[in-house]
Amino acid sequence: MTAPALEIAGLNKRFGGLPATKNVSLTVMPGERRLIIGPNGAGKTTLFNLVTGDLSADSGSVKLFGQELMGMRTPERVHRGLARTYQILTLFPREKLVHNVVLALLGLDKLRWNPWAVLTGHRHLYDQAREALAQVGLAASAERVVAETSYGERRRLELAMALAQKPKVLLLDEPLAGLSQGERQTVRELLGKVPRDVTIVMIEHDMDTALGFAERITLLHYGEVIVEGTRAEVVADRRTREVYLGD
Amino acid sequence: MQWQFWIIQTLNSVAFGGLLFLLSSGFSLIFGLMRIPNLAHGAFFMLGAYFGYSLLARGGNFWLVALVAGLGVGLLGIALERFVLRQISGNEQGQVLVTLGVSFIIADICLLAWTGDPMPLPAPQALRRPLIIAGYAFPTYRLVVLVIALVAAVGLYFLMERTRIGAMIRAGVDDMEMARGVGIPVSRLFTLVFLLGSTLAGIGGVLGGPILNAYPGLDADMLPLALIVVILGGAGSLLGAFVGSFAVGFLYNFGIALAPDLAYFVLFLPMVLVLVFLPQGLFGRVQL
Amino acid sequence: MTRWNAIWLAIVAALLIAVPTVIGNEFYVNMASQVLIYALFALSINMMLGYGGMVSLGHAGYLGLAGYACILLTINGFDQLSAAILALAFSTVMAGFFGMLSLRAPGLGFIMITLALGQIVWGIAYRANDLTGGDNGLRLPARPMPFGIDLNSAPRFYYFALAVVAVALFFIWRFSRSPFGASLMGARDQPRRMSMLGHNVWLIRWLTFVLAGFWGSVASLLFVYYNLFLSPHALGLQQSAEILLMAILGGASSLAGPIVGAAIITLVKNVISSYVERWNTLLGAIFVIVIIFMPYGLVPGCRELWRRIAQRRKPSASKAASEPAA
Amino acid sequence: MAINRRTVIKGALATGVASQAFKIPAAVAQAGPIRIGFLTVKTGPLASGGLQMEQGVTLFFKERGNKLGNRAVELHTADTGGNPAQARTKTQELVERLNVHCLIGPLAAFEALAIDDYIRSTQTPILTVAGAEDITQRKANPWVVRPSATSAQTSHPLGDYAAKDLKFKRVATFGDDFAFGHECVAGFQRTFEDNGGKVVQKLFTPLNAPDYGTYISQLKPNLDAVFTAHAGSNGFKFIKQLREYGNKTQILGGFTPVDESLLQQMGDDALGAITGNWYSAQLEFLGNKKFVEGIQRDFKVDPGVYAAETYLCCEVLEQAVKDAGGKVEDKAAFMKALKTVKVPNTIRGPVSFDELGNVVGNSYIRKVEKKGGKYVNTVIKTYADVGQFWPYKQDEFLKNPVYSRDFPPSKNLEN
Repeated sequence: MTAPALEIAGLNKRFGGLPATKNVSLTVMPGERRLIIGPNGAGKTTLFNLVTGDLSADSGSVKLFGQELMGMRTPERVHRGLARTYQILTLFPREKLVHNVVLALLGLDKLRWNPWAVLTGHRHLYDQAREALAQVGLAASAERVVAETSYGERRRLELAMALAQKPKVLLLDEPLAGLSQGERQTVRELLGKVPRDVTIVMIEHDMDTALGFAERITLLHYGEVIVEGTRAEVVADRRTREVYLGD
Repeated sequence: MQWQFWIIQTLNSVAFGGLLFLLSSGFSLIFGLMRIPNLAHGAFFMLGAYFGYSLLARGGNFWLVALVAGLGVGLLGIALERFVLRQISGNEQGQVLVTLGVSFIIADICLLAWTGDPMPLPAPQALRRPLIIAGYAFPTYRLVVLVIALVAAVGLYFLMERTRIGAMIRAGVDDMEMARGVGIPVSRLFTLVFLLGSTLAGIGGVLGGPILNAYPGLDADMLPLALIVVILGGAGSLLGAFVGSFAVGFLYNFGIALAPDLAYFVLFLPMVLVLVFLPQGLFGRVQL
Repeated sequence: MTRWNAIWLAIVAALLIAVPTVIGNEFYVNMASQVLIYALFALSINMMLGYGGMVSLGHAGYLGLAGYACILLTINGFDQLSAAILALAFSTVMAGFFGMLSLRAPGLGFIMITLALGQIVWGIAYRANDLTGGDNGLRLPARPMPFGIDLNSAPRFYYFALAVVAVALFFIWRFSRSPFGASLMGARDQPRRMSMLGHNVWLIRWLTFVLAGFWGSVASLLFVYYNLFLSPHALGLQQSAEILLMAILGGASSLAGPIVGAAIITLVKNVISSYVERWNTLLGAIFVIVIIFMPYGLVPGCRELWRRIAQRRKPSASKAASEPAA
Repeated sequence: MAINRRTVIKGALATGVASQAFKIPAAVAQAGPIRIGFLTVKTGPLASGGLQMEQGVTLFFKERGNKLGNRAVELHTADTGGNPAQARTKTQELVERLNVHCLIGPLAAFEALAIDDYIRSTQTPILTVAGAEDITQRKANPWVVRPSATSAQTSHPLGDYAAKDLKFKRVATFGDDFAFGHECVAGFQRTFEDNGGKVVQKLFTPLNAPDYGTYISQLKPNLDAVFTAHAGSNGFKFIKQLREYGNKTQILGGFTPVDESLLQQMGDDALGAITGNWYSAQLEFLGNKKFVEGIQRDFKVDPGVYAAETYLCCEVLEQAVKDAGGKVEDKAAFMKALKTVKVPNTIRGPVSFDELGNVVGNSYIRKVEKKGGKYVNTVIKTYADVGQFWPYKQDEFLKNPVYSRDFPPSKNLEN
């Protein structure tokens, strides 16, 4: 019996008096595709922030392959195999696409502490970065500056940066937001190609894609897990219809 | 230590705090809304004092002079905002450079216009006789400055909390993009806030004049105080500027009275401590 | 490095080496030495400012830490080399401590803590007059004699300063193109993302703070060797602000910017001021005008201007060139 | 403000380059003018004193038709900004680029100390106005003469006067927290306590203290007087705030606080203040009357002590140039002439110098009075031939450490 990829137990976080997550527990097995749904303000992004350490939880536990993450700083969690994308694009707009990915690769490379070497001299980083860009169909744009690219390209860059790190657990925060139908299709295919040794947890509003992609679904409402189960179970559940699908 | 000591030093503290509020509330407003660290604020204060000196020497009524000199400085503030700062909004380093540059210019021109000699601003005749409190004399004028500062604080409170303009300013401090989104005329608001902030500095300079005089270097003496107040209290919050001013007043007076050897550190050390433990200041509305 | 860059570098190096022979007059050679010293101050603060986005108003504090340490050690019998090494070590360790305090708060908070720490160093220098001579300052008995070379003549000191600054510049240039430099710039632009990519943003900033402190301390030693005198006036807020302004004026995002800024401010203060009585106004006006027309400083501004001129001259060629690269 | 400030002779820029003064044979150079470097402060917070210094020099050379003896004078004015590093650079410029024969200035002690070693190594005679004691005492610089006074020189007679003539017993002292303030207070304390007085309270205020209210409210009751050693705008601020707090204590002071240049602005607040100074605009010497008239005529102000200082320097310089037969190029001989000069009729009366280069001359006790609608410093007592060690013996005096916050030790403080 292997340890779950991600095991969240009794996670609480309050902003002032308002609870953002209430006693959230969920378990994601290795290789699983998990979808987290819920209306705006349900605490989905907060949950991600708690898992990555962007926010510190009031109480509870987050384990990555059995290892407790609470008390660890974000970069340490990343070094243990966690990666994420942001709903609001968080890129380096003045840099080239390839440099964005190189920064992602550097994050896991001892080389990042070297104040003497010439970065551009390390070809292997750039090769890997181009590979990651090619994976998301941006091979031709590697030398362009982020600020000059389209929104869809930036969304894919977000993904490339996360994938380049070869994470064990990948958190995707609305990877389809703001994309055109065509672009959605591209990303959908791309996600389909992610190997099974990467566990994916995804927040998404686009139900068509999301439901097609996910194996299990967790429904959050007012910071609480309301329903959890397989695609069919959750869709069929009365409470899901009430809080989410019904509106 | 006698009890009179505590009374007199408390009065010193609150009076000085009042003056600091007049100095720093404008800085706090501007920084809170526009995120501009206006390092020319000390120079505005000094310019107010010099304007006041010249107008008083021509026989102006003290309170009228304070208003006129303040507005004079306020107009200069508008010019700075409209013609310079607007060009470089969002460029923090540029703002630091420009506002320091402007303060260099103001200081140098004051030297040219008013010589390097200290210039006294006479307090209104009626307020020159000290008040006797518990057998100790205390300058009446300083208490009047305190009262004015309190009135100004109440006035600003009403402006901020009870008027449409205030509501717009608060919205801008909290979230500029949102404010723009709901149709607040941000550009005019900026000009207005800059006018208000600079005018307050100018009035503060005139009111501080009878205590501090106008002299070259007044700007450099006052600017760090304004910064400390804003840091202690937290930027963008009227309450913060208010509490910060009096906190600094007390720290300064009791600090140097009780530990004269620490006079050089009495303000900076607490400031470091506050920032290290409460990075947003005591009442911060805005991420510094 | 491209061939053009190498040629430019050779020309600039030749010019710098030729300065004492070309200028001749001792005063101007000394002036050039001062420009070098301030350039190093500006370069060191720019490691934080330009690459890290950290605005410090306390950089002159290192003048106090390293400068006083060096003089006191020398007066108390240490030889010049040990005094210099110990002073640098002491000052760098203090930079480590100051960095820990300053990095507690972001943005304006950071500025204010550095300002306060600088003022505290100033206050100690002022108040601890048994140690520092207070307002009267301290004298360094003599300039050092590295490898037995007497540095008392203006040209020799100039070459000494030039050598030190060249080494520092080389280090800082490598730093700016290194993986660490890239991480630092990443942390400047997107700190949250950087830590989500596995970078320890705090540590990156802190190390930069310490490195900047180290080079600032080296500049401080040069300052003390040059002036043979140190008093609290040299480490006040005014001086810290000046160092910061040099970097911003020249352009914090470029390597050459701080050097240009240092040259302009030093020359206006010390040379132009002999001919222009209102040199303070002139300096202020330069700040304002430069920023209005070149919001990111002189060097990036001139580069942009040059690019535009070149573009206008041969519109077709540059258009073609800018399409794929840009 | 209509002053002809540009005393720098711009043509000198072309002439001075690349030749160094000490390499030029005296006989050749003598044909040219005497080049004088004048270090003052024209910008920044200390500019008040510096601009007055310029008034004194400007007036002097205007009166003399730009000549010393029969040689023409080329005056080069440099603005130090009140900053030691800049003072050093400007001194270098004057010496290295403009090849001046001697220097006048600078204003502040810390500036003088910053150029001290440079003066020694280039052997440039300098007439200083800065007060720093040790420049002519324990670390005497052989190239310095000081025609005005050390920081404590005029405090000594005042302490003596306060104890013996005024019969004061309890005095508090107040001063700027820097060397000048420390030394000025210490000199007063020493003679005052040696003659039976007691300094019961000593307060030093940081130079950039915005407000003295706290300090003033701490003053002890039942004081006979409060002695102030604040300079420039700080002295002004202190006296105004003292009266603002309704404190009517007798004011004593060093030679900076109730300066003639500020007296009219101070008004009644300063009335009755008794200070020790080597100068007063009220002095009846013929030369002084001319000087006061000249300053009032040319600059529409009363001459302050800083204007008097530089004018005095010029008077001493003029006599020394005459004594040396105009040969300012022979540095050793010129320096000897400067140190041995005796000038019987300066604006402060007769002056001569001790072997360390410091002045010996009259020291005056002055009181602020109102005469014909104008505030003046009336001389109420003259101490003749006061040197820097007066009333102590040189060797005994120099055995002690230099005056500071802690020396002489304060035995009579009440806490």
